[in-house]
Amino acid sequence: MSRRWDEGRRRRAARLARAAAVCPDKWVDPGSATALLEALLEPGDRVCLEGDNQKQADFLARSLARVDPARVHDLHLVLSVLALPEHVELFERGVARRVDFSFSGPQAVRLAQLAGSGRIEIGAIHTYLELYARYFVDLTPRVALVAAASADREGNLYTGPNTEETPAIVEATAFRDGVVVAQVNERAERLPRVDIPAGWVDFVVRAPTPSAIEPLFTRDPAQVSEVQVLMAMMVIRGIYAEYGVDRLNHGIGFDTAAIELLLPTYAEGLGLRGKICGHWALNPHPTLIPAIESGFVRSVHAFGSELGMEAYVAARPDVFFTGRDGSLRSNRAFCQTAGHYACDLFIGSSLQVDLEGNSSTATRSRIAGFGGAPNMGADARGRRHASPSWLKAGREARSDPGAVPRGRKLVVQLLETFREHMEPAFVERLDAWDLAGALKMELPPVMVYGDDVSHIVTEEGIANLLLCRTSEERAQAIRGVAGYTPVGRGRSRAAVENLRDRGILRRPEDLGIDKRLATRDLLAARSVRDLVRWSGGLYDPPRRFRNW
Amino acid sequence: MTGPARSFREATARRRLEGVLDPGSFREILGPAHRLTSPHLAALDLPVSFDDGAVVGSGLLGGRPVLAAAQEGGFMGGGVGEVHGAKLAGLLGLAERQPWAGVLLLLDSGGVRLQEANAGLLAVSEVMRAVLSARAASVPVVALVGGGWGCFGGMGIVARCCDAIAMSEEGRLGVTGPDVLETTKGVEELDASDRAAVWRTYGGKHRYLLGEADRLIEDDLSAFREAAMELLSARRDLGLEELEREHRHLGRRLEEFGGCADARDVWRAAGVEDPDRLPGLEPADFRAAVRAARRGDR
Amino acid sequence: MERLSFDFACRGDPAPLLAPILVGVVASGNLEVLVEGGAPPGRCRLEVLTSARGFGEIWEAVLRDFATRHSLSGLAVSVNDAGATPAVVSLRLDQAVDEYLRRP
Amino acid sequence: MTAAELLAALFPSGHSVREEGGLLFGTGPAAGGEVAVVGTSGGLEVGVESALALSAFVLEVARRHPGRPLLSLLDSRGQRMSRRDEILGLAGYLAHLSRAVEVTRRRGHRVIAVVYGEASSGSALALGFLADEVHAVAGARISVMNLPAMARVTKIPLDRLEEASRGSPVLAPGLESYVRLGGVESIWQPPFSKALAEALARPPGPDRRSERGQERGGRLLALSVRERVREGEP
Repeated sequence: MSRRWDEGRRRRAARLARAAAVCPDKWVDPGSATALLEALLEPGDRVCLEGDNQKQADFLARSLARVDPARVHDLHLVLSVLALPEHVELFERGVARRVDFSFSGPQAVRLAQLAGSGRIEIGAIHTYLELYARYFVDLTPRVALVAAASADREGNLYTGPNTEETPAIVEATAFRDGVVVAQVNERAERLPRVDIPAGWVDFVVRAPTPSAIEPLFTRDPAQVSEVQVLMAMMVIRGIYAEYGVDRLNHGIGFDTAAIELLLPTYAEGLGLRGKICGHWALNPHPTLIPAIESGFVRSVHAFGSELGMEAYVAARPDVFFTGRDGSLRSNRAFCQTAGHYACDLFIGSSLQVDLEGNSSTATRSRIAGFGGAPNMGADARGRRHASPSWLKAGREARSDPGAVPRGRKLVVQLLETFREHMEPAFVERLDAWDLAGALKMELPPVMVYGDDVSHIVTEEGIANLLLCRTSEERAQAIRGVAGYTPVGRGRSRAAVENLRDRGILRRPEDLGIDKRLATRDLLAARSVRDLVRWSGGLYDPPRRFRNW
Repeated sequence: MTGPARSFREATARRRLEGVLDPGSFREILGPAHRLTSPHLAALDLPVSFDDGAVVGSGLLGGRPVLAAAQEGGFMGGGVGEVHGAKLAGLLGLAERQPWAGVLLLLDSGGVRLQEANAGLLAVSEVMRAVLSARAASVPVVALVGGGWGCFGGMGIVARCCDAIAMSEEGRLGVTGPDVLETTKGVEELDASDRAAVWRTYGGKHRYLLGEADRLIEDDLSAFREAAMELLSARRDLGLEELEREHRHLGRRLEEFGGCADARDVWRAAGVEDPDRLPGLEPADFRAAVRAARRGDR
Repeated sequence: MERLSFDFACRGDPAPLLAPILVGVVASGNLEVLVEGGAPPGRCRLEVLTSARGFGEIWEAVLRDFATRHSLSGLAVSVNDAGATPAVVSLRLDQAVDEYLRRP
Repeated sequence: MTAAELLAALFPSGHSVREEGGLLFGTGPAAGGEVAVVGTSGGLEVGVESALALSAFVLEVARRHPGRPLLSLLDSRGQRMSRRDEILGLAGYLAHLSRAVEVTRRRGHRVIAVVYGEASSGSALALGFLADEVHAVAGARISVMNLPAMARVTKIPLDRLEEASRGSPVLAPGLESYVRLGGVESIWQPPFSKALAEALARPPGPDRRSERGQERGGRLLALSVRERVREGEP
């Protein structure tokens, strides 16, 4: 009995044969897209529908949502961001049954409802890197539906600045006998550059409308508050300067935007240019423009792009990774890797933090997922190269002076003690436990685990958790920056004063910060218009961010 | 580079007055310690403000004695309620009583404060009559429009009742604001979230080009101060001949631009080359670019 | 709306009687603070009108810390609040007292 | 009440007022001579063209008929709401109309307004409320916005607004509210010709609406605040 070793190829050939009846050519008529998918797909297939943080294969998602559920059903969807209404519709119509994903964004509430009613099976919620990793192990797609900017006659793909995760998906699918279908915005005679070679792509369809991209990383400086300015001053003085942080990633939010906008002013005044914030794993945040223009930033590798930043990025090739055509080349998988292994610091915000320093963005009624923050917001245990910042953090964390030296990543949680409507950000117990209980999840969805967190920064000060030696000390340090929340008011004044004496807790005045200087006047740009000015007119913000 | 040193738009009403008038010269009238808060907001269990969102007083501008009022856009969107409006009208009344060099109105308002609807509408009407009355008494009244709320509803009409208007490009002026327009007429009429379209329709640049705003300046307190000084000297006669001239001007505007569906069409029809670049220009470049096309001094 | 009143004992010389100062704006998540002289020496009176009900304990803690930070003897502080967080409240209170006392 | 009915009641012996596309122009006889009539009908929403036409008529009265009283008759749901009107600068056209009425008054013309239908917002401010005296006929409606719309915009629950508006002339839409607030001098009773003659006979004076609001208990702060500011009270 000899075993057949090419089942995958045979199945692929069978799919392509069925598809040929509908679409004889590699270029598919948009009107036949649904028929093509019905021909290609088999019940129970694992399908990757490209839904990145920004770029969405929205036309293919719509086409898939229209298939006949009698023919195509019980699909296993794998995608990183479940953001479109069509994604949810697939489950409501029975086209898909199971999902493995990473982040759900705008569909978080509907997703929780569907999961609660049993209409959707959630395999697992991943971080981005985990999910891409599983594409190459046990979640390899049979069919991948991806999005690109343009394609030529042969089917070479040009992704434009939003390459994002297309290479990871196509690599996993094409080299394991899967079928790759791409939607493109236009057909071109010559591509500016080839991001995916034609040989890895089976079908191309020109979408009637360009694929949807949201400007998710644009923060209007006009909305940065004085409290955020104060916290940014503390981060720059108490962490970036202190550790000499030169390689880093910023989460998205007004808190971190404030830091970016304080580099050319406050950090410059402290003489920190050239010493901090040189290398970034970061999307092209418009709020980074002033820091780039004033010479802080030496390099930026990006997960994806940002609407309006195209011309600016193209004009700054010494800073950004660009193709021969001049436009940005982003790559989410590589950038996540860079953020994990090659950055000394991650700083981000969160909705809730408990007394162990665990943080979560989950609430009872939403399944928001993780995205990439945990990849960045975790100590890289596999890291072996040293840097001053990494070594210093490692020294602080080591209680036994005789132990083998090793470094630590700085993982900073930056948040105000109260959110809007007086919701306390510090809690005894994360809402994530309730969500896990209600949906019978195996783990409460924790964004960043407390033992990975090195510092917590609030308007009250900085808690350095690396220096805490017991869980009791840690809890008091966290209470010490938790302000007037119930958690904060539960602190022991004596214990907190002791922590302050030891430099574990540092108030703004301990850092030499005059709170009265914490005004918006310190921001290098106070409006989107200012950002445009800094960019010399190269930044072209989306209309909704303009007031001119 | 950094942003403007002292943004008018970002400043509170009090800071705007301090920044526009000679340093240290502002003397508030009926200040916050009087606690003249709105009983109507209190009746609705809403927050009140000690000055009801209107700061009024006297000061010096380039050494000349002036009266000045500033609306606080942050409080109830600068909405005009009973007390708020009475303060503005009272200040304009004071203008007629002594030889003031003029009155500055730093307007930042969505119009009538809906929570005091009827009293607000009457208050706006009283402010309007008080502006015209002060002007009839030969006291120039100058409107400065550059706050975050712009100048809408009845206050848009009030602004245009003044002798002159200085606007920043961020400033907006109109009667029916973008949100009301979208809500009542649908998103096809105007998408209020399309800020480029909103500013084309109401913004300082368009108003300057049509000749409705007399100055188009940077969002900077000093720029507003300088404009206010110049405009105080540019009093317009409130007489029949002047109105007949204005009438011809407004009539020509309808003939010339009545068929335009978008401000860009107006700019093109006015003879601006490449109108699409206007929104991106800095105020000085913009003024130069539209020098010939601007529909002159009204 | 909820009205809260506090009267704290304060150390130090009474503050000078100067013209009142108003800082801040009653906008969502923000507040205005009116500082006046003329309260009895050794006392500081604070009046709060807030749109967020049920946070009296937090207000008391925030204001008590504020009174400890500054010498407020003889001052009356009045607040109109539209749901500001303690961070913003503290910042605004500090600005107001600073402005009252540091005037030319 | 329609414009024709009102005009017939105002001028029992006839008049020459034309009603064209929601605008009223013409003259009618009154005790002391001809009265110029200008106004709107059918709830006309006043846009740039109407505002300019109304202004033209008012300026003409001022130029050609010195001293002739101006009677403005108002039935208008407010300003016309459109992007085109805003692009063309409706605020300027309404302000122009306001200035025209004001200048006419200052040149010695008596200005009387009568609200006989609706009155709201921009058009009320520019045409009606600038008169020496504003009167109304029974059944006229003056408002800024109806309560359901106000509830949507202010995000105050409708039942709370309805409750608050009971007994509150500040909030409750309607003619009675404006009488109590002093915005409407009186509600005319027939015969209107007599009411008009009496109004025309009274001497002109300054804006007394806040005094009226105080006397009638509708606005208890406007007058005193205005006076205290006018006195320059620190």
